[in-house]
Amino acid sequence: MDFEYTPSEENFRQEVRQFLDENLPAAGNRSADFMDTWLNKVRDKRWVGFSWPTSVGGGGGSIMEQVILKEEMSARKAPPLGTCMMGLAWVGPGIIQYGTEQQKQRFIPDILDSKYHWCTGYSEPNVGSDLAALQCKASRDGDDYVINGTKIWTSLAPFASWIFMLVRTENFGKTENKHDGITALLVDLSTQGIEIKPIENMAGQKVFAQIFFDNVRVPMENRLGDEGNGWAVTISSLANERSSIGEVTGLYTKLEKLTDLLSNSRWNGQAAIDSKKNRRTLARFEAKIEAMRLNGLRYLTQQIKGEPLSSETSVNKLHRAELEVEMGDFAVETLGQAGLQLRGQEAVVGTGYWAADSLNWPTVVIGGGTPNIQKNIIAERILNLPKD
Amino acid sequence: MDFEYTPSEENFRQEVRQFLDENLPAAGNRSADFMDTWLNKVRDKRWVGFSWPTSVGGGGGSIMEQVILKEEMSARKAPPLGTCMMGLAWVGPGIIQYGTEQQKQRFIPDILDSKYHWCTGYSEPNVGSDLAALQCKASRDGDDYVINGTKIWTSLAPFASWIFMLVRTENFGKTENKHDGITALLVDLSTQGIEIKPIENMAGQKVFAQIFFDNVRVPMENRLGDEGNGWAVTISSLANERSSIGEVTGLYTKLEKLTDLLSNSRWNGQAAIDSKKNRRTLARFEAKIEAMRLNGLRYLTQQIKGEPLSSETSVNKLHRAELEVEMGDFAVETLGQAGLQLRGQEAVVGTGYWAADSLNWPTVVIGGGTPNIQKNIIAERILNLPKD
Amino acid sequence: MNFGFTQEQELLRVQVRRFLDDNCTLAEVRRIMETSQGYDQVQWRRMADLGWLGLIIDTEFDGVGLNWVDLVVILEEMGRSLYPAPYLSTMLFCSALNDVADGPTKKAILPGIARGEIKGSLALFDQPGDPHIDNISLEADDTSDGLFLQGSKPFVHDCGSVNYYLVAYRQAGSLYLVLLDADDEGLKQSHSPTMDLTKRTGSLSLDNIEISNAARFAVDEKQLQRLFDVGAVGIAAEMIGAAESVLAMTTKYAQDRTQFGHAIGKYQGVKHRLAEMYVDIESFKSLVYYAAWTITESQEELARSASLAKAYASDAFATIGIDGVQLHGAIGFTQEYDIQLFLKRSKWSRANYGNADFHYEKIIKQRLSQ
Amino acid sequence: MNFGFTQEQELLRVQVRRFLDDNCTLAEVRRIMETSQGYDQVQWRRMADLGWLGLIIDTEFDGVGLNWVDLVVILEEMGRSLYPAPYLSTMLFCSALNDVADGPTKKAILPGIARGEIKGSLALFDQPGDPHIDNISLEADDTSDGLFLQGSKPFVHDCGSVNYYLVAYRQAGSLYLVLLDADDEGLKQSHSPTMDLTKRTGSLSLDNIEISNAARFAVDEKQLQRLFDVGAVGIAAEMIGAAESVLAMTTKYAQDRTQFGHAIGKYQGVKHRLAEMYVDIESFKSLVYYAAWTITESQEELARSASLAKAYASDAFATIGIDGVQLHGAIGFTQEYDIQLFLKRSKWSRANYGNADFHYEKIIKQRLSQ
Repeated sequence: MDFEYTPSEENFRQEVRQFLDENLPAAGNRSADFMDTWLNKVRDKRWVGFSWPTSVGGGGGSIMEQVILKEEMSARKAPPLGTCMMGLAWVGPGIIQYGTEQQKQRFIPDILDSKYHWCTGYSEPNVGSDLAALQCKASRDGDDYVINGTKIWTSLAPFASWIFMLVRTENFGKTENKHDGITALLVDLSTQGIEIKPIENMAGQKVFAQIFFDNVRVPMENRLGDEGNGWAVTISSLANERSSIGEVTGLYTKLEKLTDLLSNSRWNGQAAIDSKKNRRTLARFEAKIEAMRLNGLRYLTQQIKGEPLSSETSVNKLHRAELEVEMGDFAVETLGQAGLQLRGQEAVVGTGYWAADSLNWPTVVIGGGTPNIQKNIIAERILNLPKD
Repeated sequence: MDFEYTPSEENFRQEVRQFLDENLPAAGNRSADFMDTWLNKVRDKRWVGFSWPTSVGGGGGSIMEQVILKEEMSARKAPPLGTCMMGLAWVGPGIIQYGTEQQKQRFIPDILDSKYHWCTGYSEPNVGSDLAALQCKASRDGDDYVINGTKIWTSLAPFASWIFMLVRTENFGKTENKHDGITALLVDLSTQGIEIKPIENMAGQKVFAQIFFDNVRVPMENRLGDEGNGWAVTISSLANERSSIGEVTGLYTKLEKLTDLLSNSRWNGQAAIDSKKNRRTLARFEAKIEAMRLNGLRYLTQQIKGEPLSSETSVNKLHRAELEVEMGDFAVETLGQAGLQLRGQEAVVGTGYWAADSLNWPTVVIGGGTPNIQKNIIAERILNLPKD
Repeated sequence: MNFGFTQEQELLRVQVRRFLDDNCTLAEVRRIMETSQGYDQVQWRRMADLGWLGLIIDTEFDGVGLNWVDLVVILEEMGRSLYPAPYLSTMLFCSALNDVADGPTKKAILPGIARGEIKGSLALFDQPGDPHIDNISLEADDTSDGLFLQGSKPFVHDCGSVNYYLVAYRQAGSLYLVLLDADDEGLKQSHSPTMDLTKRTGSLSLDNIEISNAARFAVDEKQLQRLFDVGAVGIAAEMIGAAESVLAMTTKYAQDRTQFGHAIGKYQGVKHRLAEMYVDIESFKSLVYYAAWTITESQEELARSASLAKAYASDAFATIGIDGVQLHGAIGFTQEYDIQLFLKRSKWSRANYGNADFHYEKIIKQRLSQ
Repeated sequence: MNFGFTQEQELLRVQVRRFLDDNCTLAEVRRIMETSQGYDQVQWRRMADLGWLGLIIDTEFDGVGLNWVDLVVILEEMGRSLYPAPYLSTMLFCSALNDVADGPTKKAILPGIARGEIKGSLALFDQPGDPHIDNISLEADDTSDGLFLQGSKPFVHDCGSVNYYLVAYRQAGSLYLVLLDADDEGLKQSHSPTMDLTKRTGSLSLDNIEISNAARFAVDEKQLQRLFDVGAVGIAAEMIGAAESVLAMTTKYAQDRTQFGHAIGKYQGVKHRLAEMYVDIESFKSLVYYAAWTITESQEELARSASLAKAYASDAFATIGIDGVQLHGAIGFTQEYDIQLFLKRSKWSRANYGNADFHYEKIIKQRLSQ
């Protein structure tokens, strides 16, 4: 057991720190046009797509260097390394693994430059957690696929130009072998026949959308991987889980905010932070977040050693889901009537922030696979208990 | 809504109170031979079997009078109205409903006089919550049944003289229609071929037993109800649920003990009762117990009005299961190292009592149907959700 | 002993349900909550005709002369529909006037409430937080020209939608409630949206308002305590209906929605959670009913029973609200779908008239002082 | 960066596991826990031969010279088997001596521990309760004949099974640990059974015991704090193994036991609970490993990391112990069946070296003082 870094890793950390010292103003001091130069600079450092092979324009960073880069960036609350989030997280790695040379040349540079947004289309109405039950259909017509159907809960779709999506090209309406006959397509969202209908969430934000496909023609060359092999493409893409380092830093930041809130709130003549119940709740959050951090490092070590990883990421997903729900709700409860205010009511600590936070958890909790699904994964894959 | 009582009910309450004033010494002042005279006296009042028809020697009390009797008895921590607990609670009502005239004359007076103990044999190894899967077999041989098999978790069996038991007379080894072919027998435990093996529980008590039946002959006249109709006999017997009044009083008494314990314990220089977390825990217990009391009264009202009651008793069973587990564990946690002591270590508050209490909950929690089973009952029978 | 509702009360429930089903579907709730007043004036007049506004007003003042047990029936149903109206505020205002006001004031106000002409709300506390007597700090200025109020009361329910307020203040060490007309010069009503748009909240600002002797009523701590406790019971009654809606909607969803080839209600992960909701709702329902009964029939028990009810309901409904959304999956957290409106109500209900922390603390204090 | 065990450590684990599987099935645990000494002397000598007793003793004192990360491997496996022996006590005694004693004392004692001839235990606190410095109240009598101890130390681990004690006392405002030989006249060891018979606990009574200057060591608060923290990590390491046993036994039961025609592990009510156990064990395992690493490698982090580990483990294992029994149904709570032994251990582990309340309070204090 050893939490030290190699000299070359330490050098890399110094390089990152120095870069941040020189190029990243403190969180409150970032000007409106800061992001443009920032993105150019990190792109020049090849820190965008840092884990990708250098042959496609990535950084070729080792696992530990990726960890160090994330740690330093999140510690300074740096903006993301590129705005094309879905492209960098999911689509790019899929294209690198399964794409043709032509697809790589066409899409990867744009993703690295964050030229436009990507979104990913898995869910459909009436499908829910059972992704493989998808029914959005594509049939061959000459050199094109013709898509008919709909995708829903597509995150960032209202802002995206392209979608990575799964369609069914065989096995329609069957419940057996439903994983067969799924094909992955890359689709330009400006194609005729596509309608994007934003979905407003309960916090009033429009980040998700339902997308309707009416005889949408997609050239064959936009298929990713073999026809009928889309499930494998997806699994490998979903398996490309990011470590939870960024999330942990975010949760620690939220814990600080929450501690400040408790320290500045009074109830019934007593400071909220003096209540043993509240103190214990905060400390329990801390233990969970620290456990997430250390679980992440432990699993990372296994990954570096090349040991097989089963579904351990579900452990941190469950923690995060609980923390996202509980921390926001605890804050709102502590703020009392003031916690309910969406805006207005001056002189109230934290107004608006926590109200929105306490309504925004489903994006994380449900979006990442419901807690019930995560528990099934652990029980079935790790503990070898029977399937439902 | 009306929590008042009718004049005749108030009279009955006065009668009970006066009797208790005259005949029940305070809890610490009861002499060794007190129980003998006590049992005779309550027997004379016909308060043993108070709900049973007067024709069989019961008290013929109304539902409200039963409630009043229980309230007053438990408020004064009176000893039970008879020591033949299983006979009075389960076997007697079954015999009254399904027994022959001869069976009533033979068994009911002895039960009312608590002449000996009864036990009830439902569970078998490998059967668990799925009671109807029982395999203990009885075959006809002349005018006898011959029993072979075993019963387990039979409460009070080490002290009992008779057992009310279910045997299978048809449908062996089938999973369909398993409720058919079950027969109820009343068996003298001194019959040849019966072996009773007490089971020690983790708190060191031997209240349960496994009973082995090896060619045990039982005369036909000891069958309760028709052959093959034992499931109906059981259902009606189990449905004869007692109200939770006695339990609620017991839980309130435990809550008082717990409050005293917290008031007398110090931690880290602070009285345990000053911790907001501990205070909230105690108050939460109080809310649950009071909810049980009021749920009981609400369901009782429905019963009196003749409204159909579904499986509402499961609500209080779940509360009780949680409270039994949590209260004892909370006490032991509060007592720290001292809470672990089985005996010895003088000058330690509550030593031994809470240690045993915290190991005794399974009798209630598992004995009354596991919480998972209770939740299934509510979900399926009340909420009409699909069966597992 | 009868811990249930009378036939008349059951009839009242049917009447209320029909009214709300006919007039106030959740689509209608969404329409009303976005209006400038936050309630529907035509419906308000119909409620007067139906006798619901005068329900707990003595017949002497043109009311129906019933009590809080009857009122609970209406509040439960309104909670079930998230019905947006200054109904609970007005009933609490009415209850407070009845407790503290003199005959002439009652005569001047109560009949108007029953007729649907007067709506009112309480403005008791000065800081967001617990409904605690120390949280009334507004002091009257005692000048040679008379008594004046200068300050503000935040988090006033239905502020701007009612025409009278009972405002709590202190003077020379004593507590008072003063009845203020919304049209008083110097009284400014503002309202700011909370996450639950079906419940209006706003601030009263008081600019040199003269207190007339006829409109002010001395109150002692016990009376104030009773006002808070009644408020807690009122909100808790609405919480029963709202929580039962969550259970009903989510149960229906679990019966209908299939996944991996089965209705999701077949899985214990879902069905047990629904069973737990049932257990909790049944339980705080019993506590609320009993607390409502004590308001008039066993007043010395009110403090404990109100706190038990509001404490249990606050924790339970908050969890039920979150789990209701969660069990619906993605659709549950869209603006378009109704379940999230109940989640927002659960947080509003918890925060008003004391959350679980506040009431559990009150319960344990009482237990320890016995 | 390598948050995992080395190949040598994994080998050690295999060795310990084999030793325990061969020598200490749960049937054997039951035999040993009923003996008068509560451990097996033959096995103790074999552990000396295997180097486990000198594991964390410097090679200078005939030890193996490894550290707490290695020791965690042994403790985890002993926890998994509920192995009854004064092993953890002796390791904590050893760790304490190493921190506070002078060279000659170390030379006199540590080699004896490594050889299996000396066992020791700490006797720090005076009241059952938190491992808090204020809870050391025994005062030495300063007489013209020397310093004397009169009093008692309750809840001493393995009391009567070890031959040395480090006893905490105060004198003239300072804190000391004094090394006492179990054979000292005036020292009486008694033991009384706790619900976990695999863990001996007893009382030391001290009747006019003279303190020799050579055997007493001044300690500051920071050193004492470190002793408690190391103790918390040691117990938490045993808790990992014990909790994993519960998970393994209960998972096996859920796979094998059928009810209503299916293995009960098919039902989410069972399988989700087992998944939650897994999540909690994985998590406090990470916390414990890290805390063990800080003992020697990052001492300033120990206070926080030890508390995070013991707090999380205490709550989680307590629930795991109860649920393990509950998921087994009736058989789980018989003396005959082994799962209940782990429930008892869960309560013992929670109570010793600080429960979750104590450690969470320590964590929040530290966070707020930053």
